Amino acid sequence: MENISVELRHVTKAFGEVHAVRDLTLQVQPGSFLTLLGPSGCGKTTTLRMIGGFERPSAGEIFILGKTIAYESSTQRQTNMVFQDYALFPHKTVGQNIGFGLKMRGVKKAEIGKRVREMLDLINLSDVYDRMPHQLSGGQQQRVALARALILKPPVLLLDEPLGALDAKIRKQLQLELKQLQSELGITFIYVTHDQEEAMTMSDTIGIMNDGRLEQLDTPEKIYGDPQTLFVAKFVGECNIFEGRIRSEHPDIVDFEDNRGQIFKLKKDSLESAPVGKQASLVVRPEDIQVADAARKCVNRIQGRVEEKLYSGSIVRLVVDREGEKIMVDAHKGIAVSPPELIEIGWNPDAGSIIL
Amino acid sequence: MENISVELRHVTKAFGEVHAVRDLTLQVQPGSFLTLLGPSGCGKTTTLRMIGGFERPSAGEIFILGKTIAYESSTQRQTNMVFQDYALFPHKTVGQNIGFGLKMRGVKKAEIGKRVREMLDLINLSDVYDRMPHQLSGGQQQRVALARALILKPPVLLLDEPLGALDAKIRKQLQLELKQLQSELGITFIYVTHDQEEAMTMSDTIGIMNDGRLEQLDTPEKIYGDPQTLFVAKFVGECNIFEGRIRSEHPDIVDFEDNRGQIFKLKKDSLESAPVGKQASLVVRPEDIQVADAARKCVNRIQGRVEEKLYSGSIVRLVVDREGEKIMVDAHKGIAVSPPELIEIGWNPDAGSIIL
Amino acid sequence: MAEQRVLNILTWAGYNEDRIIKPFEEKYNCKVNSKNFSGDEQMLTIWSASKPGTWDVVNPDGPWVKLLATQGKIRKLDASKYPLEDLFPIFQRFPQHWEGNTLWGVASRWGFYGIAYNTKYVSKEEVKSWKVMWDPKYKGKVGIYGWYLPNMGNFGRYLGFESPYDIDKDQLMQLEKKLLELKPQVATITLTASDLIQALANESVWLAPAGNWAAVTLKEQGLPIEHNVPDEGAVSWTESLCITSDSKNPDLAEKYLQWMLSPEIQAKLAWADAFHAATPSRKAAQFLTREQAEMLRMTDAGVDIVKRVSPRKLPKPEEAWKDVWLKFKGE
Amino acid sequence: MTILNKERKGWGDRVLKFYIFMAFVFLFLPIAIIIVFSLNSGRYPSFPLQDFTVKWYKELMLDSRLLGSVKNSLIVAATVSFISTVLGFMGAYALRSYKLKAENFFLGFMAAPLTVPTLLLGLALLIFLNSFLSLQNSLLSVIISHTVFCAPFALFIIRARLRNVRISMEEAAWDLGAGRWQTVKELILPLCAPGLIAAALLTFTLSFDEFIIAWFVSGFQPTLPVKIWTMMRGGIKPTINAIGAIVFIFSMSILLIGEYFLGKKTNG
Amino acid sequence: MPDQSSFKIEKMVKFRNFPPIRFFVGILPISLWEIIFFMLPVLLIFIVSFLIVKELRLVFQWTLANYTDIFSKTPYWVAYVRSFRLALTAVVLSAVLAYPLAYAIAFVVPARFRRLLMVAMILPFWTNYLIRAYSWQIILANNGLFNEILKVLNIIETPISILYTHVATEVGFTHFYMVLMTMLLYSSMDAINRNLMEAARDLGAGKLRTFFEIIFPLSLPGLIVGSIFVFIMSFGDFVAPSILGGGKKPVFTQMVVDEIQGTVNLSMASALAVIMVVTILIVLILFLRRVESITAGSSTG
Ligand SMILES: Nc1ncnc2c1ncn2[C@@H]1O[C@H](COP(=O)(O)OP(=O)(O)OP(=O)(O)O)[C@@H](O)[C@H]1O
Ligand SMILES: Nc1ncnc2c1ncn2[C@@H]1O[C@H](COP(=O)(O)OP(=O)(O)OP(=O)(O)O)[C@@H](O)[C@H]1O
Ligand SMILES: [Mg+2]
Ligand SMILES: [Mg+2]
Repeated sequence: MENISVELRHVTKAFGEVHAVRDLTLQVQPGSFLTLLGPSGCGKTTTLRMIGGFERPSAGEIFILGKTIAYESSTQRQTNMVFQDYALFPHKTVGQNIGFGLKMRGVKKAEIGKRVREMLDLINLSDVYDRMPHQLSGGQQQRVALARALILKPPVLLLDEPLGALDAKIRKQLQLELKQLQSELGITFIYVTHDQEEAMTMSDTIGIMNDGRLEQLDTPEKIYGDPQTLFVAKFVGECNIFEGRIRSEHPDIVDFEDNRGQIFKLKKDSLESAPVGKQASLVVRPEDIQVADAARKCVNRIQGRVEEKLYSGSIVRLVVDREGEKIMVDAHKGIAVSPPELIEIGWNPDAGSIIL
Repeated sequence: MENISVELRHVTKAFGEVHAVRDLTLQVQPGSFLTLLGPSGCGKTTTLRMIGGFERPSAGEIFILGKTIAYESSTQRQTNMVFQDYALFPHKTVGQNIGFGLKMRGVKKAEIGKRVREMLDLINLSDVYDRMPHQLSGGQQQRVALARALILKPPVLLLDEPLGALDAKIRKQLQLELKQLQSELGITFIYVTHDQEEAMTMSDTIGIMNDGRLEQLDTPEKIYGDPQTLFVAKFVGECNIFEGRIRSEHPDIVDFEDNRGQIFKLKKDSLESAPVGKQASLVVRPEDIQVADAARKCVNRIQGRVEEKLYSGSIVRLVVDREGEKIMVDAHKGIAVSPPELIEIGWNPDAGSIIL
Repeated sequence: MAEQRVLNILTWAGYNEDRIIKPFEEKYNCKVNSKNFSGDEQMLTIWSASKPGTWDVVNPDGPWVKLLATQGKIRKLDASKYPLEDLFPIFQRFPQHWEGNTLWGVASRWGFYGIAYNTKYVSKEEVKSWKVMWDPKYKGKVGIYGWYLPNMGNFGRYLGFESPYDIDKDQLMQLEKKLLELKPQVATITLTASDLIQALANESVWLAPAGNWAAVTLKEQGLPIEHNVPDEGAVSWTESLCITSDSKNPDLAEKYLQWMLSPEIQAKLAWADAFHAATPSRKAAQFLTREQAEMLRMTDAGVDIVKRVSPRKLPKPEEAWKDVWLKFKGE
Repeated sequence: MTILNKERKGWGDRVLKFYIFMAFVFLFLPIAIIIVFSLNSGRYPSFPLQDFTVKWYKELMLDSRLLGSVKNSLIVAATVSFISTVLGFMGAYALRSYKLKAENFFLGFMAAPLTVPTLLLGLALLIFLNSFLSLQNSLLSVIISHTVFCAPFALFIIRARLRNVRISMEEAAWDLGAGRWQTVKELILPLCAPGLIAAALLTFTLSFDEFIIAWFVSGFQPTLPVKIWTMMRGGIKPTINAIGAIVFIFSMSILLIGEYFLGKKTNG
Repeated sequence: MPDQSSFKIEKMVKFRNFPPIRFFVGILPISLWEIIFFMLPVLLIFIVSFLIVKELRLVFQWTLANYTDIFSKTPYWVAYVRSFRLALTAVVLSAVLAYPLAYAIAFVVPARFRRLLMVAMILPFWTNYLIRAYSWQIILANNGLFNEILKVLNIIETPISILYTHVATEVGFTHFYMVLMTMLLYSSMDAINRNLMEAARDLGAGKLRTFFEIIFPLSLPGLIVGSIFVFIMSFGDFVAPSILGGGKKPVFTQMVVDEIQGTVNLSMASALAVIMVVTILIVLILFLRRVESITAGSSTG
């Protein structure tokens, strides 16, 4: 128990008829960075709120640093939260808002002033100390909300889309600051974001939620490269999905036969057992698929006709038609294919993953 | 005047000491999609609010469909707004919130019910018709706020980060829906977002704001490919900037000499005149820089040592050190270079742009 | 200051005014606590809700004295201790206070009812009879003080009942009929006597059955208000001072009674701030101006009025009277 | 601020401002009359006016009992207002944090003291306080009795205001380590200040003005209204007007002076 | 470890997380106060209402006589209905008069004057109720200020009778209850988020619609509490009906007052009071139930 920062055991939360969270079990290591990711309304905020002690689970238990949550006493709190709607105190200035937690801890006035100004510098808002929250822009308010929780450096910090209203520049900057603070101080972060890139680059662990359930809890690489469910595969990044069944099993490799009878070879990877004959899906990311020359060196190959070629930034997205089945492929923008060329595409066994 | 939907002339807005918007002049064509982009607190919301008639400019004039704004009467409104903080009516159900505008226009009850349900389907929230706003998640509330404005199909729609709280999936979907509605109905959209990709893919025109000023108003391609100011260049996407001066001017090409004395050739493009000898900056996007074999074919070339190689999705970011100067390069993840290799990178005259 | 003694008195308004109490307090080095009531019933309520021993002196109306005596709530007085000979003869052996040779209380203030009228609108001739109340001329100009006892007594006299509180069922029916006929004439039925005075003062009411003190108080201000006892007679009232049987300071109480009967104080009481009304002391008149004494009928001739009026008493059966009043009020 | 605040040039706003003016005329009219007649030599307030005089004020100053009753009233009203607002706030705040099943019943129970005629309540309290609690008739009795109907009053007022304070504010404070009391002090009290002020003012007013219950239970320390009530047996006397005038002018001056300095402070 | 049963907490609104200790700390003081100093004394009244008074003394003899008496005498019922009508009128009048006032103070008057106006408004009521009532008499009497002014302006020749009718009663009621109502309404309106008004305007609501759709519903809690107070207080008042209304058409409380003051029938008075309290409470609880469900949504923002 000692080295678990936050633990949820079979936690369920119902609001009347609506089940916001269902049977959620979860462990977070101290000092680690967990991101909850999922579609709007899937229960992320509710989960955070339960960990923060604002909602009592309808069933299940929650432990923080080995102890159940004390819903009553607020002085001994182990968590702090950045609220999705900021919840700034409308009658207090920015400075008072940020310094509130310190004041509650009895820190001296001068000290509070100093630390608040430091925080304001950190969030690039040095000159709003005396403004009221309603005199700030949306993004400025969000930063104040972030600063207000951050200044307390609690063992566990809960962040509900703390950077959602910010532009890319300041967002990047704050991501770095947050990450740095987190590892320096060994704070456990539980983070909610809609920005997949943010989730991927910042988190130690990502939990993908769907309709109140935790679909997969894993490292970012695993979530992306080895999704456990179709939902995860589709939700994180884009992917091509081939339906089919397991044909045979080898020590390291699995043979997968798609519905058209073509056989693809795949690394076994995370699959513990691959019951031969079982229905399964094969997931391949667009950027894992090689084209033209490179494709010819691949183990799994498909013929198809280039149907569309879409530029976006530094890459080019090809939509390849395999007799009715559309396959998305990402290539470098210098690639020399164009519709309606017939091409070969392919990928190696370590690129695809199988979902049972 | 007839074919200008929204026009701002030298509009300034000051809140006491704070100048939120400074001398903003802007014209929006009917049926076009204008996105305002800029750092947090730069005055986007204030601009929208002035167009919506919620704030009176401290100076300057605003015309909508050729008429000045009637701050008084709200019945003849030409605009509708999606508020950054949603401003949902807490005492009305979701259905009543969305149907509010129609009710104000005297639409029949049955008709309102029908159209509200259509909107709810559009925003993927069919089953919350009778809920109160506080029973929704953040993203759900945002969608309701969007639906509430959208249902009215006004000549001018003002959207203040209408998709900011949504995950990538539903966001993409709604982007498509919005774009489609906009072109179908010929609505003028004035849109605020922090998502650059969103801005790039959806807008006809992008206005980049900074500290209350409009830095550049242009098509997405121009904004990205031909920034007029350093601020724009840095704010939109990432870029490498070389400081130097114009060396000489040719019919189509300009010679730029950086501070180290190396000369780069560039297409003249939007530069009307390039006064020889003038201080200038050269901007090159990381993805426009070629590496290895491809680089050798380029007109402008630089030697450098690979310092870092960062994977992110389908691309790889190289940080190349040119004797102290860091240059970012994006390449396809299959590229076969790794630190601390010495490589050549390069770009062609049409890839860079000069900012005076 | 050693142990300051305390006297608690429960009285009508006037008895505790500074001018009267202050010198008493100084003279006997004591403290007088007082509470005013505005009806005997109220007094009883307060009294019975208070802890025994709270009150030393109470101030009921005449008819209540013997009732209180039978209930054992007040103590006998020693007649020799009081300057009864200073009083007008009629009050010296006042029947409501004496039971054989036992004295239960002393008269302290008195008055009588009649018609208070505004001379601008009502002539002296008209008010010779209660009949004027029913005169259509004065529709909506009659004021009534909302207490059943004096009013029903007065109108009883109008109907010719010599002793208006001892009437039979038939007579009560007659009274009821008369009362109901009066209702349309009425402008207001007031909660307190001061409201009636107010109504007379602002001319919302031109005539009203009222105590003489009401008219006196108004007349003093130069308002055109006069008072007359109709030929049919009217009702009178007396206030009495009694000492409670559980008094903790009976001797101080006795001093207070003596004090209140002293001519000078009687004059002050007669011309009290709260309102002006006659006191039974004949000697008090010398401390008043002639006009004052005459207005209050504190003269040998004036006091004769008492013979023409009936004392206000408790009726029997009370319930029936109240029912009649309820009908009149709620009509 | 917003444009809504800038639209004030509209005629609608002018009408409303005029309405405020008229409303205040209506509210202050009786006071004006009181002041006028306190300076009028006539014993009975009726038109036409008689000579100007300050004799009623002089008389008033000599009446120590009257001044004593003003003091009693101030003590009672201030205490009642304080206790009621505190009790009412505690109750309203508790109701907010826990959804009582029998909430309506509870609220009905709270409203009940207001429904009993004061005369009867006064009598019942008199008997009860004297015989069951053997509380001597005193100011304490008046304070207790007035609080009986003032506390629910405060509860309702504060509850109505508290409903408009978002719960997420409280959650945030709690999250930042504020204890129960600190949350109340830092957040709830400032945010529901208008409700608290209204409650304090109204309960003060109710208590300061109440005379029936006070008459029953006040014993030998009459409050001002009780004193006035007994003084009025013979009709109202201009000294009473003088008290009214003094109370009004005094409180109004305090308000204006206080406002002047507060305004200065916030502007500076 | 929390036991499973403590998780059946759905009945609690927000803060369902906190066991009710705090709740009791808040609710008990006021409840105890009311139980000890209100319930018990009133229980006395209730008991007394089943006794009778003979010779001015309570007799311990259980009876329903008082109640049968009341039910059989029409004057009581006439008075009851009259009280009800007057109280309802007072509610409507004070609401109608107070609403624009509260609205104007909350939305038209600059912020720095608001507090001043709110406090100034209450000051006239620190002078005694009775004095104020007599003041109204001076204004409303036949030879009073109001009639004199009308005469001078040549609007009327003979004075209009206002004093000693229930019109005057309503003037007296409205004077104070309007202020009460204004304070409650203001405290509700002040809390309305102004963004919502902008949003409503944006969606095409005119000032009037914005008012009815947004401001009015959100100010309902104040209006309701105000109405309850005004109703109860005007129902229970007997000073204005007596001094201004004239007492010719007595209201119910005047009947009760009479029973105590004029005729000292304590048990009858108690019975009358019991009837009054019970009916008001029933009306109130029914009313609250409806209203709470209507305004439930506006509670959290
Ligand atoms: N009422 C006000 N008083 C003072 N300053 C204000 C007020 N409202 C906005 N500002 C300031 O004006 C500037 C512009 O604000 P605005 O809300 O337009 O920014 P924005 O571009 O919408 O930012 P964001 O992306 O964070 O929402 C900000 O610096 C803000 O602090
Ligand atoms: N008080 C409530 N009553 C009823 N349903 C609720 C309540 N609060 C939340 N819900 C529902 O519970 C579900 C989960 O809500 P939650 O706020 O946890 O979502 P979320 O994952 O944070 O979504 P978002 O990304 O949009 O903020 C949603 O479907 C929401 O509608
Ligand atoms: Mg959420
Ligand atoms: Mg904004």
